[in-house]
Amino acid sequence: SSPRAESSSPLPPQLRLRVATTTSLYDSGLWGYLEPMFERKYNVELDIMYAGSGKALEYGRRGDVDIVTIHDQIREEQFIADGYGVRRVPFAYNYFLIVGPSVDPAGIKGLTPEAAFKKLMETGKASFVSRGDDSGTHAKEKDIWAEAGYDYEAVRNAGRWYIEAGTGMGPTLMMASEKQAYTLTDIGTYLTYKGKLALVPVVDKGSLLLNVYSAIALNPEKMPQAKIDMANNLIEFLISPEIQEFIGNYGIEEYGTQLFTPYVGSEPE
Amino acid sequence: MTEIWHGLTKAIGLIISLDPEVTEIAGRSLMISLTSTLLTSLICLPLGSLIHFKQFPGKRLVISLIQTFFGIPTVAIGLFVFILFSRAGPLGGLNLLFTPAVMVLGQMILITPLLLGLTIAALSGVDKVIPDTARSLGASGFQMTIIVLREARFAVMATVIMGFGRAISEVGIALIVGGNIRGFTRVITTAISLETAKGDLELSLALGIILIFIALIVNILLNRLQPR
Amino acid sequence: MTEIWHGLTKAIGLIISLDPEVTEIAGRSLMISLTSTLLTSLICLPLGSLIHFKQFPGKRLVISLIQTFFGIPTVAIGLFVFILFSRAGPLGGLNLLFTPAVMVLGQMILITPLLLGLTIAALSGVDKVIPDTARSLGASGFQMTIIVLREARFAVMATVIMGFGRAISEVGIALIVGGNIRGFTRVITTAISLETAKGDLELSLALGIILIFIALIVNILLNRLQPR
Amino acid sequence: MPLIETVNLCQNSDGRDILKNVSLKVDRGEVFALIGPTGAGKTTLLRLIDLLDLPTSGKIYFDGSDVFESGKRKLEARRRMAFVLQKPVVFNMSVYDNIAYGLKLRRVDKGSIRQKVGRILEMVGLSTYQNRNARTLSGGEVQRVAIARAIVSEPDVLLLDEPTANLDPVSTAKIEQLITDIIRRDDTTIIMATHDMSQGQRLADRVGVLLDGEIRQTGGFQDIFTAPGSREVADFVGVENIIDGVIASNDDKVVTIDIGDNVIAAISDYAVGEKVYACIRPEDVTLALSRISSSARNSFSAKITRVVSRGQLSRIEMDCGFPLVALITKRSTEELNLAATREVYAIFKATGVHVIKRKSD
Amino acid sequence: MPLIETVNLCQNSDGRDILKNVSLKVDRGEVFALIGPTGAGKTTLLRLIDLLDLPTSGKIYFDGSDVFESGKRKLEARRRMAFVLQKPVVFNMSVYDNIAYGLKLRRVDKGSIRQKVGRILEMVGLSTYQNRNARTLSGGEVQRVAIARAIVSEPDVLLLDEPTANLDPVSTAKIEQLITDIIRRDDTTIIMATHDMSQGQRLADRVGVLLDGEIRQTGGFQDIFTAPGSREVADFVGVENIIDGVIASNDDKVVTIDIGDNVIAAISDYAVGEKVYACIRPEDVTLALSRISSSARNSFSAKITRVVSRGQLSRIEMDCGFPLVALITKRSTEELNLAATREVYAIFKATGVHVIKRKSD
Ligand SMILES: Nc1ncnc2c1ncn2[C@@H]1O[C@H](COP(=O)(O)OP(=O)(O)OP(=O)(O)O)[C@@H](O)[C@H]1O
Ligand SMILES: Nc1ncnc2c1ncn2[C@@H]1O[C@H](COP(=O)(O)OP(=O)(O)OP(=O)(O)O)[C@@H](O)[C@H]1O
Ligand SMILES: [Mg+2]
Ligand SMILES: [Mg+2]
Repeated sequence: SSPRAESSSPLPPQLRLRVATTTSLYDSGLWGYLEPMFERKYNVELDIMYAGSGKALEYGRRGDVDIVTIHDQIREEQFIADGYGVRRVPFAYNYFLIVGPSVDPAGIKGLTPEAAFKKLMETGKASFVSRGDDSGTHAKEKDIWAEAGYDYEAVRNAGRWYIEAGTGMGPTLMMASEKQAYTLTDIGTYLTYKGKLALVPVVDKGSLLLNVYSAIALNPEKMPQAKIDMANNLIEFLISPEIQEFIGNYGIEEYGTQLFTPYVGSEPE
Repeated sequence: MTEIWHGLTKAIGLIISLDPEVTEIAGRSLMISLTSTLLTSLICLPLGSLIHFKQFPGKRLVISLIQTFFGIPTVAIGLFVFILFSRAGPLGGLNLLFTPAVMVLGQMILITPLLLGLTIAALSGVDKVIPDTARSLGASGFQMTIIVLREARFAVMATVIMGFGRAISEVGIALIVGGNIRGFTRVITTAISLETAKGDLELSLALGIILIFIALIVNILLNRLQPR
Repeated sequence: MTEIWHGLTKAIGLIISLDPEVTEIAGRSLMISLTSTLLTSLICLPLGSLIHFKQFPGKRLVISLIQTFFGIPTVAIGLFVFILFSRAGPLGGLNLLFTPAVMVLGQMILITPLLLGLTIAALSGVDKVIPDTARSLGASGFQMTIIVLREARFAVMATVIMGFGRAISEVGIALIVGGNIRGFTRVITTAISLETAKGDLELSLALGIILIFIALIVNILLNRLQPR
Repeated sequence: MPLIETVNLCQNSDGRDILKNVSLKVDRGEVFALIGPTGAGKTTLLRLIDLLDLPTSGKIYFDGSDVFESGKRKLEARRRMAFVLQKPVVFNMSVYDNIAYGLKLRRVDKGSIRQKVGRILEMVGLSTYQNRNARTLSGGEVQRVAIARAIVSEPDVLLLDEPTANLDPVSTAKIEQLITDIIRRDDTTIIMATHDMSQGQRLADRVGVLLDGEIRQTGGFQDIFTAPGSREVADFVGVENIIDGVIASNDDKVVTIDIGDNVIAAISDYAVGEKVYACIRPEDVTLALSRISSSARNSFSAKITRVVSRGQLSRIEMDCGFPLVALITKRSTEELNLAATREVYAIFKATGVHVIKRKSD
Repeated sequence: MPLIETVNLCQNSDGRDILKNVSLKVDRGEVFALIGPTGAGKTTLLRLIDLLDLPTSGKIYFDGSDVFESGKRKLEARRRMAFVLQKPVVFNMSVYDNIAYGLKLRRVDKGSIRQKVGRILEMVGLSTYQNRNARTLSGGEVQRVAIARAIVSEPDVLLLDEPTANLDPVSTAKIEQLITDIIRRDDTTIIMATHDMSQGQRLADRVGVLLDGEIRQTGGFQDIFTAPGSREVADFVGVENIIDGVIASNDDKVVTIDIGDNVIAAISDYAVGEKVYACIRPEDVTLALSRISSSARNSFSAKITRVVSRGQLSRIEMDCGFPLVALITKRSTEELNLAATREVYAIFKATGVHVIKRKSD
């Protein structure tokens, strides 16, 4: 199943570039394809660490990686403001989904996300599973609650219907399916898990659901060991037309729908 | 290294202030792991003794298999139990997935080979004359088992403590079958993994230190139980 | 339950076809865990014996502490080692983070209390007359240790197997300090956790079964080493 | 009906025959001593009788019923017995708890336990040690605990494997007294393995000689002692003078045995020409400095080759043309001033010679 | 210079004094027997001498130097000794490997090991067992392995704790022969603890009586046997007749002792009025059916109360106004037809009475 198992002997550290990426980019398999392309092009060894956005940024702050690719705009900007990153380069986006049981017990199908959340809160019957892990997805969920006019602490204590799972996207989806609850998910993870889930998309429109992935190279002024040149190479690579096109087509064959929209040239409004 | 000191002071702070959330999580960890250890001990100490004392064909193989299952990854057990209890699974009707009960079960599966294997090892050290003496004085098979376990009490107690340690420190099962639901199935290890995912290394370390603290107290209490 | 059967057949398929990626990952798991078990055994069997035989103030406490650290969660060790070797940490300059070497180290820390504690437990079962006899025949402290370990060989071997099982099945350390880098630090357990996260439960189970298979082979080989 | 009967018991281990067709009957209230050299199989036999091991073949009847019928029957039978193992071990608990163990197993009530254990502690002289951990006891003390632990439950059958091997003479006497008391009071059946033949003599009604896994002879101690049935038994029971010969004449059971250069007079049924051993116990040989006239038919001039002290007795080794050993009191040794190279007369009665048929080989 | 010297050794455990100021000197080549009842502290003392335990206080000199100086010195000293423990255990390996163990520790080359072990296996009669796992041996066989294992390394000092406790008379004789050979050949120093006084007598040059943690008397076996220094020693060495009395007259060391209704003649230095014990060994008492004239000064008319058989001897308990025990041959018992209630005369010489001063208490 691997395109590159034979070239596994480790290279000396100076030829390695370390990337911390958010889980959804990794789990969707996108990096699995990009990695060998980049390595071949630049004759470098890419080490890809996947983690939640919070941890990926922590890797960056500690100087353990050279570049991060994540999806949490507010924290990304903070990261740069703190001087850890050089600049934020968006390279792909897609939309979050609210998924739930096909019978739609709360009757939120077709609503805007903030209206859907309002209804969930008001009826207080249909369960909702939250990532609860400060991930990018969780941050997005909090945004929606705020947009809907609720204080997040009030939501957390609203009742047994609001379940804080505290795990990754996959397990959260599995739990929502088991409990026949709603949840907020990125489209990539939802598609990979779809076969195992008794959940359908109920809300998939609304600018609030926008999910932008960007790359940030580590600031060599703060982290002298950071390999800024090669990191810039990777950023250039990501936003190069061929790769942008590749990203746009990635997964269509397998899932029958687009996973990521290329950012360059088709920036979301 | 500052994180480690911060973690330490944070742990002490959380313990002293009896932080309600931490207290609740720690209490749950303790309850679940004590229950699983106790139940598994009740099964495995006698069963291990039986395997030790009985001669039967394939005994060596059975022991090898038990020892092999020392090395089963928690995720595999977690998945297995998950599949068993999931809606589509054979025991889905029990509605036990994402409850503490099923976490206990998962931990029991995890530590069963451990307790069996170590019970057998503990008994292997006891002089053969001890069981003979017990039997010659009229002990039934069960009574003989009791006295031999008593003679090997140090090693038996180490076995139980070891099982508890394994249970309370594992995270794979708790995460997969418990789901780390706040206020219901969140235990210390799943909380640690959550805080790590969030990048809050200090809080993670603090929770780890609290876990060790709990283990120490349980250990001391269990050692008190041990007859001199 | 179908997932379990599929997992099983997939595991068999992967083993028979010698899937190159799985073979590579399995080989790495084996190498790393065997190395850590071997190194830790070399340290802990003699050290555990020393603790067992020496009388010193606070001995009970030391043993209690060792047993307590049975219960340290892998994530905590992982974080500790991570902080130590991360660039900002005191040993960051060694550039060992996210390498197999540091995974070995983490596993060694994990199984040290286990090997120490179980060595002491194993020796506690040996008749006191055995070490006396050895010394009376002229054995030095070290030679006495050897013969007593030899007499307790079943339990000692169980200890080592147990340590190996713990090392190869843990995931927290491997994930945190190894980073699960494909082709470099990915081992079976981290691969399982990735596949689980990706939702491929069958492949996860298959990898779990392969892990058990490896553990079984190691177990059989180690048992061969044991003198009759 | 014998209380314990073994029929053709065989035990085979690693291809060696440890016991060969052992058939024994021990009656209720009887005291039976198993004697035999090291490695003869005494312990193996006692373990089988206590149902600790399974024989390779053969049967054991306890009180008339086959004990191997069921596990429950085995436990019942075993609970009516008590076995003091050759290598006694104590449990890692107090002396009191060690002795009380068997009673607790039988759910005797606390009060009776206290009373019984108290009495037995008194009897074995360990009252002051009752709260000590038994692991700290000396070898002899452990042995006394083991005996106390076995007899406190008042078993029907007591199995003793070298019960006084670790004990000094004074303690041995005490334990023997204890055993005698038990025999008298409770009519307990006892089977004991012992190296100490005089102990066998003092305590046992009947003796079985176990050699090389086989019961070679059973009978009263005196019978075996004075009339061993075979050369091997004679050797083992300490008949040191065993002389090859051939019956030369038989005059109404008074025979003469041709032993080469000499002739020994004895009492025997064997016909002229039969190949025999003449067995003379060393203590049946008396020594004199001059050829005195006595009723003893056999008198040989001898030269002392060695004098060895054995407690209050002396062992005198002589050469009378054939080697001969005598056992006499130390006092006589001193009075007669016996020492190596001295010339004496060795005298023994015809009735003191036991004649065994030699197997032709 | 003694090879081994202990100075004021004390051992205290759980608040009990197990050894009290034991000072002993054993010379090179000497054979020293420690005798004492069960729990006296024999094992404890041997363990200290072999440096297995640390004494609470006191010193041990080995070949002139203080062994507690350093760990290395202890190991060196211990390597020159070998100790056969009272509870012998074998390692879970073959008989051959068990015996070879000490040689391997000393890095003796393989060829020599094979040769030495082979010879010793022959000597203890276990050649055919060399490849058996030693755990399957019988009690006596284990004891022989333990002895073989100790002596194969040809130690300067051999410590033996009840070396023949598990052995039958024939094996005992063999082991004693082995020990005698070692003494002769290698000039080995031996310290042995034994219950078997006759063994002490046969093998030892000198005996120490250990009672209750104290060395009460040391000396030649005969001295201690016939002239015990205190009542306790007398008791222990089997002087069964110990009679309270007061010196009534002293005529040039021939004394008369007033024992109440009777008077005993004895030889002693004590002055008139001294409170003493008169000790008479049972075997020094002879019995007669009529008052015969003899040189023996003491002759009492007695009534037999009990006759107990002790191997080839009989123990006759009598009442002469005071209790008296005699040990005579079984033969004499039969000839004199002795039995309870019979009236006899008990006769013993004045020189057969050993007088010990009574402690005033
Ligand atoms: N598992 C075994 N395999 C082979 N031989 C064995 C085994 N167990 C015992 N034996 C042998 O059987 C013989 C009888 O052993 P047993 O212990 O019954 O002797 P014993 O008469 O009690 O001797 P002792 O007086 O020395 O105690 C011994 O020679 C012993 O070595
Ligand atoms: N740890 C201990 N605590 C208390 N008393 C002890 C301890 N160890 C030994 N003793 C006692 O010390 C005494 C001497 O023991 P030791 O083993 O030296 O006796 P021994 O002369 O060898 O007796 P035996 O002939 O029975 O072997 C015994 O009464 C024993 O109970
Ligand atoms: Mg035996
Ligand atoms: Mg002793």
